[in-house]
Amino acid sequence: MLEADNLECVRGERRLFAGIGFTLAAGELLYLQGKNGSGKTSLLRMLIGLLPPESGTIRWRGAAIKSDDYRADLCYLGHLNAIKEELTPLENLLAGARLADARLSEVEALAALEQVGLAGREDLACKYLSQGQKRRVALARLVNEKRPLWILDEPFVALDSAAVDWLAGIISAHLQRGGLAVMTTHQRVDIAAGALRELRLG
Amino acid sequence: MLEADNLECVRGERRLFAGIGFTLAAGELLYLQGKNGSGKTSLLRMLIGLLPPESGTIRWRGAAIKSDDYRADLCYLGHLNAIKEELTPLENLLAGARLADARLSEVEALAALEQVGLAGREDLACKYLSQGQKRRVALARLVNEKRPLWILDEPFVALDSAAVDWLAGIISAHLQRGGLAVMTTHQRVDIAAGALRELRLG
Amino acid sequence: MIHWASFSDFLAMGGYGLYVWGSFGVTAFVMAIEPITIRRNRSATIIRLQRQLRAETRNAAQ
Amino acid sequence: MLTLIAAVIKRDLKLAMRRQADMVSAIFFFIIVVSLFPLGIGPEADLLRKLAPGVLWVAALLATMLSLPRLFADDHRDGTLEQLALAPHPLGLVVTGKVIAHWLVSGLPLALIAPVLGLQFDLSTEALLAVTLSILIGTPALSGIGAIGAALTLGLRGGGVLISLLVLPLYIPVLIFGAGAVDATVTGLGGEGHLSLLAALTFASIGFAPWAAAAALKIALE
Amino acid sequence: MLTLIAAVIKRDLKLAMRRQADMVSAIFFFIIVVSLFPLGIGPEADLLRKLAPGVLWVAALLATMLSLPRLFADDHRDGTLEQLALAPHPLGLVVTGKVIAHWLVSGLPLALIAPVLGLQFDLSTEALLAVTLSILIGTPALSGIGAIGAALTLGLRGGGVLISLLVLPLYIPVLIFGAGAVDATVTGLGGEGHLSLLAALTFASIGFAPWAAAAALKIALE
Amino acid sequence: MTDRFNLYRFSSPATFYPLAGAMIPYFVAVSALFGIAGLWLGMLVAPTDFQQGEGYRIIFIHVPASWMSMFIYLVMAFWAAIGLAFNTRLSGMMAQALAPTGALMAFLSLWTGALWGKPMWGAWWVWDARLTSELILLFLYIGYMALTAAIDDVRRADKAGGLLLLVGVVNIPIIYFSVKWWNTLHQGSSVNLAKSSMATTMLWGMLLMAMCFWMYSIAMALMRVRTIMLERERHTDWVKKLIAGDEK
Ligand code: HEM
Ligand SMILES: Nc1ncnc2c1ncn2[C@@H]1O[C@H](COP(=O)(O)OP(=O)(O)OP(=O)(O)O)[C@@H](O)[C@H]1O
Ligand SMILES: Nc1ncnc2c1ncn2[C@@H]1O[C@H](COP(=O)(O)OP(=O)(O)OP(=O)(O)O)[C@@H](O)[C@H]1O
Ligand SMILES: [Mg+2]
Ligand SMILES: [Mg+2]
Repeated sequence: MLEADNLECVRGERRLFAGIGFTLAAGELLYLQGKNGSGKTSLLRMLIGLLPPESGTIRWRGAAIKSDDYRADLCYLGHLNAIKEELTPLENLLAGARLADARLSEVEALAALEQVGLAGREDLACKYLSQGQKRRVALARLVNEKRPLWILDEPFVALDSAAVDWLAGIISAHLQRGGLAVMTTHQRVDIAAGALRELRLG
Repeated sequence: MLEADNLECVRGERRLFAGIGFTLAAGELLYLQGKNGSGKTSLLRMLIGLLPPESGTIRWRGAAIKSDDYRADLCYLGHLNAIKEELTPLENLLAGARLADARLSEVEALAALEQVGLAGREDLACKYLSQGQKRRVALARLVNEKRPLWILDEPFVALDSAAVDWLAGIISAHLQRGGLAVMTTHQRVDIAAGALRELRLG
Repeated sequence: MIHWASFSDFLAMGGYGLYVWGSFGVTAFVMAIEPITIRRNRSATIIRLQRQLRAETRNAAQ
Repeated sequence: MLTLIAAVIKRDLKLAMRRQADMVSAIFFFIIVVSLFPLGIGPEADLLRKLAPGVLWVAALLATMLSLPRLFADDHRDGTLEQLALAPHPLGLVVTGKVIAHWLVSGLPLALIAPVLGLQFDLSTEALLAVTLSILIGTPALSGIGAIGAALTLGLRGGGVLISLLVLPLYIPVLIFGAGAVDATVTGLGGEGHLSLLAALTFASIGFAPWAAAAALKIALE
Repeated sequence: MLTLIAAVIKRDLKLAMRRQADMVSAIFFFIIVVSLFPLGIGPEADLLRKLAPGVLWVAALLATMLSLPRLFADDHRDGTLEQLALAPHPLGLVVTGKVIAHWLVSGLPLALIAPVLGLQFDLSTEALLAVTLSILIGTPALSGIGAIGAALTLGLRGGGVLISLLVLPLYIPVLIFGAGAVDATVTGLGGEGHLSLLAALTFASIGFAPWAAAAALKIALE
Repeated sequence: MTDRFNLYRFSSPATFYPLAGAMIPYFVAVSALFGIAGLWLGMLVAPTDFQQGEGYRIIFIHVPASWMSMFIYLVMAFWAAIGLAFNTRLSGMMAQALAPTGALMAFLSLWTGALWGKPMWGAWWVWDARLTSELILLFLYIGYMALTAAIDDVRRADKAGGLLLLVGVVNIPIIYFSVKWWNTLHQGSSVNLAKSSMATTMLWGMLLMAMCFWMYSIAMALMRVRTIMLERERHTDWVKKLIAGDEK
């Protein structure tokens, strides 16, 4: 469903990679590896359409990715958490869903927060949360996420081991439902997937 | 040399921990563990004197830590990198040393950057660096760090495995020289130390 | 001993009635409102705290 | 489409409320700047009356402008902007919502407080009315144009002041027509002409600016 | 001690240079605000001459104030401020350095450009000199007092405008003496009295403000 | 614990809360008494001013409000200093409880002054040094309230607010001496113990009203501080016990 062909990335005057390509089908996980600075984040930003590749093409269900339809199928989680420090976890989750055109009731949101271990902190402004708790708020989005393509940039950062296991489970479930995922991480985490493809940069 | 006695931490209305105490002697590593939000960062901020404890005392070489002398012995590395995005890694390192009253020549700084794998990026503004490279700039400070007490908050975050090994080596060397270190991390990393004390919060 | 000849004289304040009574009126109003808002605030706070306390004890019981 | 815009407005207003300071402080900035001028210039009533339209409008313009850097900066810094750009609807709509919220927080209150400040300058009732109307009609244009500036300077750390640099020249027509409307009323020429020009500016910029700003945001995100 | 202050100044100036925009844009803001007034008020030369001291001073004050939020915010966000607070010397010294750097970037250029702008208002040579001198002497006080406001509002997201609220009341004496000095010169009364008061304010605030700001920073870091 | 009279005991909220509750009615009553006496003297007995006619009677509010606006600020600054020096919990609460009343007094001073200025000077507002500095005082109050409201952590809010109060206290002498330093429209000081330029009844009316305002401010501050205490100490046992029993 997701095909990348002959991608080339140039940042500044440095060619980070060239000739990168892959195809990913339903239920498959692409595990992107590489040293710090090898271009993993850059590749992900190409996949979500925010960074135009120097050359090469990316297609989703056979069509180029420059359309609203593609974005409706896409869920991206970057280095940054995309949460508002002034809002509470609950408000963040609801506002995020509303802005992404996803339906999410308050009950579902509360259940999601409980699942990520933030019960009792739903009404505390996010600026008071610990590093790992902030990351958990960002991850709570994934609990009710039904869109098929997940692109996750180092999702395990700052999480304790219980949360790492939980997240691995969520990703597995997504893949089992026939979803696709592209992921980077420096920690070795085992995820049950239809097929695990690895791509090494640099 | 570092003694904490009966520390209590209250954030907002939540008592995170109470009755925490430890002593740490030269060459020893204190490995702070706990779930996300259990108060590790808060404890470290008490140790560096930025967060007054609700009750309890902290002493360094027998004296309370509210003095310039203590700060002259202390090196802290937090969740945030403390680097300026507009400056280059080299400038960041030199400016940081000058403001911390440490002597660091340009040659030494360049060698340190090379050691953390940033050779060739010394003159690129930090905003262009990848997540892991930014962390490496922050860590480059440790290369020439001679102060006895290191307090490191999740130093391994965002690093690839080569960098993790390098950092573990640097910390071991510091302990072997008779330094002390207090550290948190969710990743299991092996560090050779005179004695490894563990403290679990929450 | 009383300075005013009649009540209407008193109200007129020698032609300055608007200004004098404007000052006194607003002052009286403000000084009446302030304690009322404080009381309101206080009972609202107490009710909220009681609710929180009940929720807490309920949670602790569970 | 309207529900989306409403959702954006609701979120931004909630954020503004949460930051408490935000809601009142654009007004207070306005009040303080307006009050500064008599201090710098001296207390002659005649002189002050002549100054009033200019001072009120310049202050309104500055108060609006000061809150511009935060229009997108927070969303950018914490990654929300990326998420908005990835949502399956045109970014221009989201920006429209943000512009409206910005006006509700930083433009509307100015129009409401302006007549009170006008009293300090000893203005007549019609002049006060003209001040209120012109600020009411003109400030949406300021928010719209400002959004373009805020988007263009996003992520450039010099931001705050750079915005002023980009946006002020574009604000000048608004300023001239706005102050002109008040002036014309005071001198008895009738301010309707100026006001309708102002309305035209506002419609044009509310319709057009969000899409320009959205384009600028996409560039900033690359 | 002096080497530390020098190191801070050097770093901050380098950062300002690197952000390019910063260096020029305080000046441009000043220029634009000063030039807006004739637009808002109309071109009568007599009126403008009377306005000039007030307008120049208000504009200088606003230009300085606009750059305040960034004084500590960047250092706070990226963790540098923690490191500075942990360095083995009093934080007040570091803040002194930052205040001086702030003045060099946002106060000094204003004094240099002010006489040129004064020409637009048809001021005499002595008046121009008085403008330059008063801004030169007065702006360090603005930077110093501003540092306190910036430190107090650090980390509060409503920041930018809250600073104005806290700082402007304290700026008013500077404004009154500054504009007063120019006014006194224009009317032939001699501005020395005002200027020496201004100098006193500057010395007091440069000496005292950094320590108050340092205390506020420690609170913000808790 | 000790038999000695212990000052710290009274600065502990648990002791201060009931004490404040008991004192409020007295302050209210005393304030009302002073108010009635002052109004009777000032509004009914005092003679017409030979320059200002009956309009001068605004003085019976204007001057007490102006004095209180400055005095309350000084008291807040005093509490702030105590709080920063000794880290007592009560001081921050007192400062926060006083601020709205102080702002109100500053507002009343401005309002009554403006209403007075129109007939006397022909303008609601002039940019005179005293008037301006009183306006600054109002802004300082508002700034203090905005700052403390913007910081959610109460201890940090107290410290930051306290610092602001101490910095802003320079404004008080400026207001007070502004009439001396600048030659302005506003009237100079006329209350002089040795030789007063006012009729005795006027002077007494004014002083009684000032006492009334003073007692009123204390009562308001005490009422407000009780709410603040409940809010801040809601996790202590004494508040829990109090709230559980208080079914009102
Ligand atoms: C908004 C306008 C005004 C403000 C902000 C203001 C402010 C003040 C302040 C702060 C004081 C107390 C300072 C002191 O006792 O030395 C005061 C006292 C006084 N004010 Fe005003 N005032 C205003 C208008 C007026 C007007 C229009 C008049 C009368 C024409 C007036 C007459 C007085 C008098 C007689 C005192 C008592 C002075 C004394 O006995 O010490 N004020 N005012
Ligand atoms: N303007 C530029 N000039 C030179 N090199 C640049 C420029 N901009 C970016 N780069 C380089 O591009 C790379 C960006 O890497 P990217 O963020 O994609 O890495 P990554 O694989 O995600 O690393 P990490 O594991 O640390 O997150 C970095 O090596 C950086 O140095
Ligand atoms: N105002 C507040 N009210 C309630 N809880 C608060 C408040 N401020 C902070 N907290 C709580 O204090 C804790 C702070 O934890 P801290 O940052 O020390 O955790 P940590 O152990 O470093 O976690 P991590 O592994 O995620 O970095 C969090 O659980 C947070 O929810
Ligand atoms: Mg990356
Ligand atoms: Mg932590």
